[in-house]
Amino acid sequence: MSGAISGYLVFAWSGVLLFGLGLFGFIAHRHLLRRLLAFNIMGSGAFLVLVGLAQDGRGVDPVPHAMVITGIVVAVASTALALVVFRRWYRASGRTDLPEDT
Amino acid sequence: MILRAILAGLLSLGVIVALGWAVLERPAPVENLPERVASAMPESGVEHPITAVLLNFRSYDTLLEIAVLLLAVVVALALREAQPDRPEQMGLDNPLLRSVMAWLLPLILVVAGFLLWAGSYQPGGAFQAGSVLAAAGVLLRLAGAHLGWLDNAALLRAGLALGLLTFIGIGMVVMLPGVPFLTYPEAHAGTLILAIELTLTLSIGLTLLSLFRLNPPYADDPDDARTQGGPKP
Amino acid sequence: MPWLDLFLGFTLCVTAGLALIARDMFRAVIMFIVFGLLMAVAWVRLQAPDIALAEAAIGAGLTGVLLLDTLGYLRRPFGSRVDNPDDRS
Amino acid sequence: MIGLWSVPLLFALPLSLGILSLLVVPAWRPRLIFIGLPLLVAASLDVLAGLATIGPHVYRLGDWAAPLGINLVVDGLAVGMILMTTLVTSLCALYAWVYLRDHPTSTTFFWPLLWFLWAGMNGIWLAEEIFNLYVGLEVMGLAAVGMVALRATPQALAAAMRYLLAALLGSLAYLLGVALLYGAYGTLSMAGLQEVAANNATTQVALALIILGLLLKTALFPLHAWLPPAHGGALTPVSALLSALVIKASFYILLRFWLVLGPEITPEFTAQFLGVLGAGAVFYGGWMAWRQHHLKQLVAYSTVAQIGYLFLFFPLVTNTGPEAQRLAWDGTLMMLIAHALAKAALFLSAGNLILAVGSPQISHLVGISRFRPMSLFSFGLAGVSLMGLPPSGGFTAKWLLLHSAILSGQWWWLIVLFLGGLLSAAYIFKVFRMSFREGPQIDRSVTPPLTLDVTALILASAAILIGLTAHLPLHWLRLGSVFGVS
Amino acid sequence: MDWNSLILLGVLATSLVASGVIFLLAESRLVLRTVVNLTAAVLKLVLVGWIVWGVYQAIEYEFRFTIIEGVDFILRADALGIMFVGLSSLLWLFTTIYAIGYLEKAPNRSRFFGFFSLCVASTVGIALAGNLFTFLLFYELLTLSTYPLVVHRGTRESLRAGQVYLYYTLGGGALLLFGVVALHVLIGDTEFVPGGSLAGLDPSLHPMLIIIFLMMVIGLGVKAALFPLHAWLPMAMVAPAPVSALLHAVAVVKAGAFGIARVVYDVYGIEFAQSLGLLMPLAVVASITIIYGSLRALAQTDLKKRLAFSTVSQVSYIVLGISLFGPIGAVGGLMHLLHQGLMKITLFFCAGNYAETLGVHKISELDGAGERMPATSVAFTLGAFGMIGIPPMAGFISKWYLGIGALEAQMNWVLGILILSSLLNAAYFLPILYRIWFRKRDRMWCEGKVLGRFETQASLLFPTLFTAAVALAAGILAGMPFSPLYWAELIVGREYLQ
Amino acid sequence: MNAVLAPIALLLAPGVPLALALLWSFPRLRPHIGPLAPWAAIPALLLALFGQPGATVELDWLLFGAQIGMTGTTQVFLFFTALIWFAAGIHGRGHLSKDDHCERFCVFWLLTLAGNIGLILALDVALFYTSFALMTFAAYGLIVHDASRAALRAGRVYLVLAVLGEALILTGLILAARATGAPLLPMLADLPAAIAAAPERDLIIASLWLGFGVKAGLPLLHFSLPLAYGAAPVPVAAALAGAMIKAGLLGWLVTLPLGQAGFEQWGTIVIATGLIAAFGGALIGVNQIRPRFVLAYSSISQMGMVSVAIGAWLSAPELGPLLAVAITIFALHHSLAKAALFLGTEVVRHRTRRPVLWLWIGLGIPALALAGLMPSGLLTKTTLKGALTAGNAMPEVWNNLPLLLGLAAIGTTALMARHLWLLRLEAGRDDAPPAAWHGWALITAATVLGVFLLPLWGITPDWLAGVGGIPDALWPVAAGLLLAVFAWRWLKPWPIPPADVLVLLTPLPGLVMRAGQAVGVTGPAIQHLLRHLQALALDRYRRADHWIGRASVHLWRRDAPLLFALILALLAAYGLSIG
Repeated sequence: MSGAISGYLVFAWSGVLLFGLGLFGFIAHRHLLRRLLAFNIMGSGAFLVLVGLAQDGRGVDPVPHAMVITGIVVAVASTALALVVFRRWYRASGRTDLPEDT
Repeated sequence: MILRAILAGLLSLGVIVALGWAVLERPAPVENLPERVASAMPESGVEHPITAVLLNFRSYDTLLEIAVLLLAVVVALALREAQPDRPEQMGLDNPLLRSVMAWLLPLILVVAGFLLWAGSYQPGGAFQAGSVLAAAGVLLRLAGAHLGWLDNAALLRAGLALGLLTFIGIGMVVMLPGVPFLTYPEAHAGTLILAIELTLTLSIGLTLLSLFRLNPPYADDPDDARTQGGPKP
Repeated sequence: MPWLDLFLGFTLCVTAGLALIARDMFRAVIMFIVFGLLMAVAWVRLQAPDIALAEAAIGAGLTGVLLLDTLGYLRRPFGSRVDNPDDRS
Repeated sequence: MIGLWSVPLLFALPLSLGILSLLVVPAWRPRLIFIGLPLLVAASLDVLAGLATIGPHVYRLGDWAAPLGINLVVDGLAVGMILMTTLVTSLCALYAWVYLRDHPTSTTFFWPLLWFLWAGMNGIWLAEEIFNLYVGLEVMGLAAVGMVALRATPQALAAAMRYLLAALLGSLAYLLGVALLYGAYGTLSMAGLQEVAANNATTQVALALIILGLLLKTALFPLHAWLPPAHGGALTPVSALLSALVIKASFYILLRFWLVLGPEITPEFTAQFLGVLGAGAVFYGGWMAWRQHHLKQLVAYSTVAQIGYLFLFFPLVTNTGPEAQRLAWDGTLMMLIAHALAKAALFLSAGNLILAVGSPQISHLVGISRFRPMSLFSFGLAGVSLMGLPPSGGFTAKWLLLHSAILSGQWWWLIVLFLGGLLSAAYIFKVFRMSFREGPQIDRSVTPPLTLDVTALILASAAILIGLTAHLPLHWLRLGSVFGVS
Repeated sequence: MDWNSLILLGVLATSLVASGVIFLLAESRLVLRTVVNLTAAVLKLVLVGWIVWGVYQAIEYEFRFTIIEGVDFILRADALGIMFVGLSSLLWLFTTIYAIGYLEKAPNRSRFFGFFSLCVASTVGIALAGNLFTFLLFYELLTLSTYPLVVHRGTRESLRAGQVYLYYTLGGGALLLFGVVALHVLIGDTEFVPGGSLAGLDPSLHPMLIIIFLMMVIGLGVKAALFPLHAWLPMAMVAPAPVSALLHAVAVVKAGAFGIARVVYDVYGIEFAQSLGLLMPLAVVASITIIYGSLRALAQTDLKKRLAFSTVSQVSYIVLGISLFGPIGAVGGLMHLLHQGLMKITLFFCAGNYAETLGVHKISELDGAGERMPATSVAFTLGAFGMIGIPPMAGFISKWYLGIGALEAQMNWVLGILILSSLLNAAYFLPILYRIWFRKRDRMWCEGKVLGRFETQASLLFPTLFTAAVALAAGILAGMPFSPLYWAELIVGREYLQ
Repeated sequence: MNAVLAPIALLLAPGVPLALALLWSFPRLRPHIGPLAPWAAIPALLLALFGQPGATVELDWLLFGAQIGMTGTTQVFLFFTALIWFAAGIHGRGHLSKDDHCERFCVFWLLTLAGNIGLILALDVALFYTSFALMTFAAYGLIVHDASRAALRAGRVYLVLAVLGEALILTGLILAARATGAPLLPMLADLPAAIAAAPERDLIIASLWLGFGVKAGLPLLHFSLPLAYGAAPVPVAAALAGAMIKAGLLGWLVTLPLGQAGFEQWGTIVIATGLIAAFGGALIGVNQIRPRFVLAYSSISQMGMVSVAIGAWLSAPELGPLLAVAITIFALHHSLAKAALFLGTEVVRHRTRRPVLWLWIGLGIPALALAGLMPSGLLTKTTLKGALTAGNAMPEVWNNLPLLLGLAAIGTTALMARHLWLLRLEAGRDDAPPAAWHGWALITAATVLGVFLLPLWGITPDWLAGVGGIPDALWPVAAGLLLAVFAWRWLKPWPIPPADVLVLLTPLPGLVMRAGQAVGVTGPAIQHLLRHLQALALDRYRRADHWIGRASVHLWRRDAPLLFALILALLAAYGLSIG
């Protein structure tokens, strides 16, 4: 196996770990901003897995690249949306977490 | 809380293990999509494969993706109207930043244009350019610059809508000869894609900027909120 | 150069972890921006410069700015709350 | 070529209208439905005509073949869902047109969100591609979140936030599953996957992730916590849309996955496990619904319960005979459609009742039957379908599921269906009981506009009628699926 | 689709359409509502009369369409079904008239009459159902349409009764559903065929068939108020009198009994059911119910409650007749379907008249009612005699056939049950009659309403008298063509000759 | 009477009273029906006098298809029944027109009459039973007519027994009908043969014997009679004692397997009970203190004698023809005489200026007739005796039957003497309707002359034997009179209440009653105690019912879904395990 190829796989593995870390954060935290951070980290993990796995053994693949770009845009849109809702929520209730979570 | 953390830890550990297992056991793929992309590249109208995938082969995904972005803005608009803020008062109003901005802004615009233009044959494209544009907007805002035309709701919304409308419109117009949606004729594919990218860049930039701008400002006082609140029925 | 990749992957994980466990929200967001930049590097390593650009501009940049802005919002002196204030955060 | 225009119109038109409604002044936003609805109805019918004339087919967007480009699948299932969506959404839109008049202008943002939601749903129904499904899910999900947040009350915002988090987590899990599948098989097309997918660890894990993600989005017990506040707290037409259609989308994707990968790959254990979760949903949701004091919360928990029925599909089609499988398929789809119609009707009529008494409390409905018989009648008709009593779509569905359960020898699902029906009866009749009660008379009850009642009634009647004429829709729905030949 | 199938739909539609129209009418449209009600009822009666004549001449009436593959919606008029239709449409007319008078100033009449018509529509549907599926459809519809009637008064008590009613009927309905589905799994669409369609099945399936039979009979037994499943019926007494009349005489309990008849005769076939050993237990349950109901009735002090337990007892005569293996018992059971309906509706009308005119609900308050309301009391007397089985009332005819049928079926003990039941019936009815006729009035009656020239409102009195007269005539003129006896014999002739 | 008239007459006989009763439903006609009521029996009377036996009318539409007609025997029954009703009606015109409840009385009268005539004319089981029931239940209305406490009690006892009797009869008839060839359209004529062949024949006979025995005053079932006769208005009592009691007899005659071999045991039982009734009735009767009770026990006693004849018929089928004649004559004789006696009890109370002697002669005639000294009595006794001794057909044990009957006749004489004595005490007490004596006179005349009409119905008794029987008839009368004359001074009546057995049947109240009487507590206190006990029992029953109701509702209300689910699970699991 050439270094580049295993490099792809390394990133896939990192993606797996990132996803796991993000998941942990997503569940363990109650602060909504942290959860959003965690969500973004999870997303990054998923993108890494997508590209890393796809390219491992096959070389550069533009399709997952396009998918990841789409994914990033979707993620930022979601994050932005979440922040909008969050800020409105915070303004309304003064809380940074969700009421049922305590 | 502890319990929750333990649970979360166990769960993520499980997911990691499962994923690791899946990665290890993964079979060798049968389908070779890059090859298909490569062979279809000549018909795509662009030279950069990623742009081809994004705006030709899988342009439908991109179309929906723009919709997602737009959606976020719609929600932000809706919420702002539902919980009216006073006009923004934001900005550090820092003279240094302003003067830096005066330098930086043309540069950013140039970069954005380059990214857009470059997108057809090398890395870059509408998203990158759009986000650079948005970054400029954000900086301006942080600098306390008042972008008057952004307060013109109709104009702003037109700008927001432009990209997606153009996208759909072109997708529809090309159907006239009796081909499916989004089938660009080979001869004009490049031009059409560029047109789409151009409008998309603008829209994406505006969208991202709007997302930033539509958040509640740092400070507002109740009086203002009452008197200057959005159009209540 | 798998070692570089490995290191990069490791750093990614560490920054992500720091972003997640940082006690201070501000630090967490900063770590996240750093994470985003590292991700951009990783994308370059994955021969995906387009994504790298997008990640840097959107993932790290815009998201980071949005988060920071929100963070500032959380720290502002409150003018008013729509509902009764609840001091827990 | 039939459907050449109508298929893309199904998502392009709502998208365009969504944008247009952003551009026009708030007062004009609702009026776009009078352009949109006829066109979309026409497009849906044209798609149906296409299905009828040329059978199940594939629409190649951009004229690119499957693994490279994105294809849309026009088979019985998709067309069925499209028609259901068109019907329900049209009526909800009409309802909202009247309902939102008395609401603040901010709620006119309902309209762009509605169009985006519609586009997202139609996109999902037509999608043949697993990544495309992801994007579709996001469009639909974010639009739905926006709709929930529309009220901008703290409760609504919290519900929206919770919903958003669940939706995002679900999407990510799904996306990761997609990533694994693409990594393993190099294709995103379902048809392609069907050819190459094999039973191995990667597929299993990917499927597990996808299923988990979709379960979260479908709000299957015990992942349902986000649903009741979101569906119960939203504006009435929003609740109707969300409960009737939106959660169906993720189930639909599961169904599609099962069609592609399921029969060979889904292990018996998973199938039974999903069934057990479904049973749990039926019991827990029913029980919780019965305990609610708010009318719309009750209806929302009813959704939690009814979702459970859909998941009986999996145990009933796994390792059972072809006849049992066909019946399970028919029953599940019937349940899906009947629930969509009935639940929309239920939410709309609940909204009418709330409007009439001016309070969401069930206990304030005392004696309302005297004043709002029609709202109550729609509520009752829809309730009939939910309870699975004849003659209604719910009944036909239950009949088919029972048939399948007996044929496959899994008698324990009978108990689920049995108690589920009784629990539904318990909570539906809880409302009725109150409305029949002759207490201290309410001296005034607001009379909602007729349109509100009529739309609810049409939906409720549709839920009943679909049961009586079930063989037609079921026949169409089988087209293009593995059961199409029977 | 020819006229013969359309007329079936017409019979169903008359009350369905009436129901829809009435729902839409405003509460204040009294005249229009009455006109719609009566027109529909009369129209239905005419159509039913037409069909009766046709069925008599062995014309086939059938309407069907497919619901789901392998499951059809079938309406068919056969002798058994049309008998039930005839009963319900006739009594519907009278109950409607009665109810119009009874609820003259009550609230929620639109709702009431709407569900009332719906209830009749479902009864007619049950009667005309050509297969188990269609039967089930209307059977459940009946549950739904009667619930609002039961809770009509909206008091705590009636709501509670409604709840119990629902628990029972929905539970039973679900069991029935399972039975029907299981049967479907075995043999597909189960059309009602004289002589049944299961006899040819493989013997290894017989235990399964027994279980299915149990499920269906438990399901149907809830409505038919068979012994352990009867408790809802007396509770449902809180409903207004016309509703009780309808529940007890026409709709609910009859639907159950009729369903059992269908299952035994047209699904299993009497001979096959006998060979499976199903009839004997059914007869035992019916007998227990007969005695139990009577014993409970004896203890009731409330007039309507006593009548309710009497229904528990009397409806089981029908089931008993069905479970007697032999044509004569069958005739007796089927005939009692009509007889009990006529007699019991008379009794409930009378109870309603007493309650409405004199404000009397307790038996102990009836002293001297005969002098104040002679016509009502005569009707009550006729009904009560019929229940006891004193000739020449209709009840005697049933009892005679049941007795002979029991002997023919070698079940002599049934005769003992019949006699014992008669005695118990006498024990709880005769004291009432005694009070009505021979005791002096010892209290002031709260005379609630302004009355016309009769002892009570004409719309309350005449239906009562008419049903009483019909119940009497059904006994005296049993030998006439188109009498219940005649029709029951026609049915049995057609069922047994298969 | 020709073929056209006969069916019409047959229909009119029960039809006229029934039609009048129906017309009563029209309030406007009611005042006119009362006066007509006594005459409602006339068609039947005319039919009995001029009709020919054998004519039948089929009424397909009625019940399962009824048939009415006359036989020789039933014609005699019809005659005296109609006559008694007619006479009683005339006697009771006051009740029928002036009473408080005269309208009610009128309709019950007509219905009872219709039932009585109907059951005589019925040829098929259903109509017979229907008419019987009609008569039975309508008569209740007559008995409790004056709504006094005694009348109500009598009515209650009567009703309970009547219901039991009806139930027994129904049992017997259904069982018997099933044994005939046409169980759904059984004819009375087919019953005896069918019963003889039926497997449950003993059950059938027992049911029918006891069932009709309620009417016919069978020992231990008789106690409603004295109460009813005592409490009912006099014309009603006359009809009850004269006509309706014979309905029970007719029931025996038409349903029991008379003339079929193989019923010796039954014969023995019937004879034995008959004798018990004959003697017991006399013994209890002479202790009564009211004339009507005396007459009632006399009826029981007399019916006992008829029972002996029936029993003999069962024991010795070959005596059938002779016994049939004897029983018919007996029935005719006894009913007319008894009716006359009952009507007399009221006539005698009249404060009247008529010659007392004539009145007492008139009162004595039926008494003498019963004692056996008038033509009818003589004929009855001799015919019966002749029949019983004919050809030594009777079993050995019963050789002394004539003697026993003679001894019973002593009792009859004593009863009559007691009756007249008691009557004397009541004479001229109060007012009565002026026309009442017409009916009495008519029936008294019929008592004397009725027997001579027998040839009209084809019964030609042995008149000479009757004359020859005078010596035989004399000694019991003489003995009875002697007994009466000597005994009445020192014989202090035992306090046997009229409803003797009823008191014994319910031991606890009976004991309480006795105890009460012993310590001097009577009447209201005991009544109160009894009420209390009854209320207590009822309360217990109701409470038990309440708990059962609650338990069942509770069980099913709370857990109905689970229970149903359990049933379902069990059935489904079992079903799938085997299938």
